[in-house]
Amino acid sequence: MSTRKLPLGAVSLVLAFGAGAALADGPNLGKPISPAELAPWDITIMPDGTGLPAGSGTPAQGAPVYAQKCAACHGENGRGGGIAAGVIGGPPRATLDGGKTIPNFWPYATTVFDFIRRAMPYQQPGSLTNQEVYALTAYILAGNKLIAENDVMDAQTLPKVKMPNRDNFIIRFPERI
Amino acid sequence: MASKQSSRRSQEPEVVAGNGLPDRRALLGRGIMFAGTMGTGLGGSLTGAAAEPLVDGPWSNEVGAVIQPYQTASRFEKNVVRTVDNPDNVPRNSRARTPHQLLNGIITPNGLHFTICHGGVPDIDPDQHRLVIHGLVKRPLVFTLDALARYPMVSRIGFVECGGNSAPLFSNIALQENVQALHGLASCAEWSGVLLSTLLEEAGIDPKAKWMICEGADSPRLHRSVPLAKGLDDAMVALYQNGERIQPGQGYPMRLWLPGYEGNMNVKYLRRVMLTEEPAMSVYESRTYSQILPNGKAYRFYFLQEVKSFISRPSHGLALREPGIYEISGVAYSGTGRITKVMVSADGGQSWAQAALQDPVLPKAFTRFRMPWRWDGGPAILQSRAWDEGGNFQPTRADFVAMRGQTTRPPPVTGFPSQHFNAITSWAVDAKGEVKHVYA
Amino acid sequence: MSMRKTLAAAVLLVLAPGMTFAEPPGLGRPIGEADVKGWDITILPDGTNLPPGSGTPAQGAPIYAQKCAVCHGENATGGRNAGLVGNPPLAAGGIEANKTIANFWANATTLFDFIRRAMPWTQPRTLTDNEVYALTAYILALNKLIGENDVMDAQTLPKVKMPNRDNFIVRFPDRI
Amino acid sequence: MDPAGLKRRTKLPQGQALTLRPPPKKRTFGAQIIQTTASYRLYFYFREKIMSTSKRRKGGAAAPPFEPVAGNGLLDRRALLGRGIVFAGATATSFSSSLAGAAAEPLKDDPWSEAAGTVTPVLQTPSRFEKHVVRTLSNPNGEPRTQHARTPHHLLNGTITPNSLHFTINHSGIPDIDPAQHRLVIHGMVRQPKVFTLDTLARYPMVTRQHFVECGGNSAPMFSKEPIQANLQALHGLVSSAEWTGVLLSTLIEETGIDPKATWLLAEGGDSLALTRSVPLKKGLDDAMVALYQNGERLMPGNGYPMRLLLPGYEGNMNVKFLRRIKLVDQPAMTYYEARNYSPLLPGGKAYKFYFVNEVKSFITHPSFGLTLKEPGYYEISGIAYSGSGRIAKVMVSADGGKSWAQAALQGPVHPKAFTRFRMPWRWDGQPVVLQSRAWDEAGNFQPLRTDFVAVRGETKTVPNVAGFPNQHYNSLTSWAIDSKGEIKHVYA
Repeated sequence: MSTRKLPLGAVSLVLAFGAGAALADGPNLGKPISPAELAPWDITIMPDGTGLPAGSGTPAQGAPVYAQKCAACHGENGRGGGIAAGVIGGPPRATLDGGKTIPNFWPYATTVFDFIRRAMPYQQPGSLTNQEVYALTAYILAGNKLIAENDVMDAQTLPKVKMPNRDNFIIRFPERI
Repeated sequence: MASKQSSRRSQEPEVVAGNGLPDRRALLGRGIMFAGTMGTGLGGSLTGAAAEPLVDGPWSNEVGAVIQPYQTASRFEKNVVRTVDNPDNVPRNSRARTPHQLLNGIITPNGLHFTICHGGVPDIDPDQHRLVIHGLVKRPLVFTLDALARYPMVSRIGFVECGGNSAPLFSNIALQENVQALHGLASCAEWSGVLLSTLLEEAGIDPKAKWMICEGADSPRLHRSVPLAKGLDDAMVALYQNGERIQPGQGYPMRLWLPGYEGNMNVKYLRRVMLTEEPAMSVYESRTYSQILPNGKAYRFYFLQEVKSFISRPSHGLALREPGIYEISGVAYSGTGRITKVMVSADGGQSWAQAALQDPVLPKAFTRFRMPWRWDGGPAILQSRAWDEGGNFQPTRADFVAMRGQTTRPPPVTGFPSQHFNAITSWAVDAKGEVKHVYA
Repeated sequence: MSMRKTLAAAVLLVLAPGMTFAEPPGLGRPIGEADVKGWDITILPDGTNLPPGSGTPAQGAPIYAQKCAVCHGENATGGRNAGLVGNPPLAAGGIEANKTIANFWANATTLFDFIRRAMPWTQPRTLTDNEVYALTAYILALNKLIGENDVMDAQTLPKVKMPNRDNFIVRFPDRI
Repeated sequence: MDPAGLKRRTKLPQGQALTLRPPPKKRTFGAQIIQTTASYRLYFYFREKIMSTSKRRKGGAAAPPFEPVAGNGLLDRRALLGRGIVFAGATATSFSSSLAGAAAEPLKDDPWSEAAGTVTPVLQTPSRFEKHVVRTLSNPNGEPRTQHARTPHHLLNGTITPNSLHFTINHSGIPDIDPAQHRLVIHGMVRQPKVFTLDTLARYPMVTRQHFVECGGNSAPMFSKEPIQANLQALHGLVSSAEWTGVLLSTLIEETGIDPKATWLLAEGGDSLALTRSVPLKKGLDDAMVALYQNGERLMPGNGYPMRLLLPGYEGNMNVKFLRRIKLVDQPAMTYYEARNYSPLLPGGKAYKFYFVNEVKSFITHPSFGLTLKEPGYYEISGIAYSGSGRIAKVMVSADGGKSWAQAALQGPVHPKAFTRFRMPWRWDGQPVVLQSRAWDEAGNFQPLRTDFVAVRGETKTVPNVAGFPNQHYNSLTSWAIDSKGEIKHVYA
């Protein structure tokens, strides 16, 4: 039962989406946290090397770590053939038929470190020490002839590695950056 | 990829459509109350035989089953499922595709929403989960789910589409696959949650900040760099999907939702947003979601899912049993905003008719288009082409391939030669009513 | 890749509710009314569609005992399921008064229709039309709405005057 | 007065809050009140898009003058208007942390971040942590009587009810219908009776609409003379909202031809009770639909698979499930359901018949009974409003049992005869309050206060069983009383 009466000149306030909304006088239920407490989650490595931890590694140190923890999926000597793609070698140019590799496509070497540390090995991500990640990074970069066999990868040297395909990108929608 | 076109005349397709598509004015009026016109023209099926006498089905003569707390589809619909490409959870990505050919309307039911996981589906305890906002902010903050539940929320219907959806159409030869295999990595739901800007502004944004590094709590800790501008626009920390809490495959207990942006950026299991001046160039934005061009260069930061449409019925795998009236139906959507027009052709693009759009037409959401079609039994090629309110429109496949390239040999249908394919899809109907996937 | 061009104001052709297509598919298969009989079991208040046959309260009693008492109780006074007799005054009961056949139902034909269509609950549509007439007569008689030896058939059933027939208000006349 | 000009002292709370997922066991939430000295400017960032129908109908009437800030902490609805300033430079001190001041504990990787997850299934189901989000059943063992499953509105958000949680009422269980054998026959006062199969209907032009379906008896526990202490699911669970897709009934009836003498249509289901309702032909030719899809997938068995009648805005029982037959007639059949059950009694002994319309109604989904508030501070009052007569025009919310009201924000787009989500920012100061919502629809109808409703429709003499149906078509207000410990009771106010 609802009584009918003069239709109200009510303006209903319609909540549109697509609008940023913050309530200065809002819930403010976010709890402050210090950088120190954040550290375990703050694992992003920036292209300029920001975030790279202490430690270092050489290709030679990386080889045994690779054999023990990576070869099962990525194949002997990083050549693939397992259930995952290879990490060393591959076609000279990346094409639509496949073959985006670290040497022929990845623009930054720091991404190799970041991804290995955060996501590898697949079943126990985050289980590698920083030393092991530097060593594996060095091993892969050397395997792809991007650094010399006895170069040492650390927080200073890794960002300086010049990846061949770095300047080969176009921003699709500049106005959206 | 939207190419600029100056002259309009050359592009506007011929409106009166051939091959059984009625003049669009036929769509406008309400059917005439033809109490009197039972002409043979509207004869029943070819056989014309009267229906046999009606008899009670067995289900009408017995008490039915008991209602369950969480109801599921009829056993006669058990084929309406997602196709999964990693059923044994082998250590690699796993994807589940939405069966568009079996669905209707614009809402994808939660059980059938597409899923891509890069480290399996995590089993996250919502009471332990935390969302941290830090970096170039005045005060780094941590939010619990209980806290977010008290914030002002918004609800919005919108699609999520993988940047690599429709990738099989980069194949140089049309793969004989159905619409689920070709376009199954896109779905549409009503998302409810807290606008990200609400939380960013509570943390206090440092004017130097230009990017947000958004990271998930899944095993690969998937992270993507998102322009801060998008964060302050319509980005949402989504908590509900079609009314209930988000499904595990869509990011339970919370995900980032960037209406109109490629799926991978809509980080699932969101646990961290770090404001920075520069993008992190994660493996996903520097390698995976960076599309190679024929000239050897590659796109970066594509972000936007551009205007796209495909016919879901009739389509490959749904044979037409007899000539007569059919409804051509499909979905159109654009990351730029609302769909303004969808044209349908039954003769491979020689002539077009404007389809009806089901209202309400919402921005950055699926829009259902419908076109009645009288199939005369002869061969036909069905195509749909969409325009959005930004003036963008779907390119023909030829124009698209000229700009973006294609493979030199047919890839596996579950492969991703490249991403951001939004050209026209064509279905060829033969005289027996079988539907093939073709390039036309 | 999407082409961007200046569009004349695109006519947004929107499927408004109620809009259908001028040329309907015409895919319904014709069927004779006779062939629908198997399903056409609805009895209208004026008796339309009442089948041939008849029944008396006396004929109904044994059928009730055998097929109905298990749920509705001895002599229809109620058991696991509701009773079918009783005539408490509605006004006294307020809004949750017990609506019985005698004090509430407007049409006796509804009783025949529901028994034939839905009873017994576990094997609907297993009673013969004569059995349904007999049960209808039995229940009407128990409620003193017809005489003990009245015969219920297609002619007499619609004429049964239910006490509460004129006690209803149409809530939204404009929607009828 | 624009919000920016509003200067007032507000308390800024900190700490845990109303939980999103109240598992069955009661969970209470601690509270600290932080007194802050700084005054605040109220600025909110929802960009308002005034697209309400009332404005369109009124030819662009100016927004009414600023609503008074309602009592008990309802924040000024204009707080939801306009986009405030990005306060990049806002003073940090004003955001003091919780009393304890303790920062969040140090973060560590959780177990799910350190191991690969589980397999992706072909058909997704919710997380195991959400297994309590289910429908409550009135007859779980399938005894020979009606079964009801009620929607858990207090655990949901937005306007769409997921298919698995859509309410269901089945009078003789759920029939297991083979779609290949199911038939829809349209006959009676037609030119040519016709039979349709699912394959043929799939080729008809279809429409898609978002509509609620509500049992005529939903909210029946509110007829009790004393407020029953039960949650929203128990009180208002027999209503849900979905996106329905199907063929307009008018398309099919026009194909069979309509005898001008026909004024009603009988709709009958394929269930064992062959449930039948009489429907005015005018509704059949308006927006009635033979629905085939529910939120994109085929109908759930409990909601009528393989096809059902959908009469937007009309009581659920008339939306005949498992639809197998439409007969055009010149009089209503007065079937058992319309003659007895869905014919609500009035106090004087008379009864309504042909009630049909589910009238304008709203209820607050959270905070609500069973969802305890852990501490004072900011909360969003949120709920659902809907009307069988069209779009919701306005929803008012009160936090002091109706003494003062403020207008809530409606989540756009607002559809006719469909759920509309309303939201109201609220600051609870920890004192006892009574929350209420009241809705208006575009036709000018509005929810009556309970006293007015009971005066016309009556109430029970004794407190009935919460699962019972003392009467139908209750659409008055629902009130939640929150005590100083944050416990929420159902009250009449």
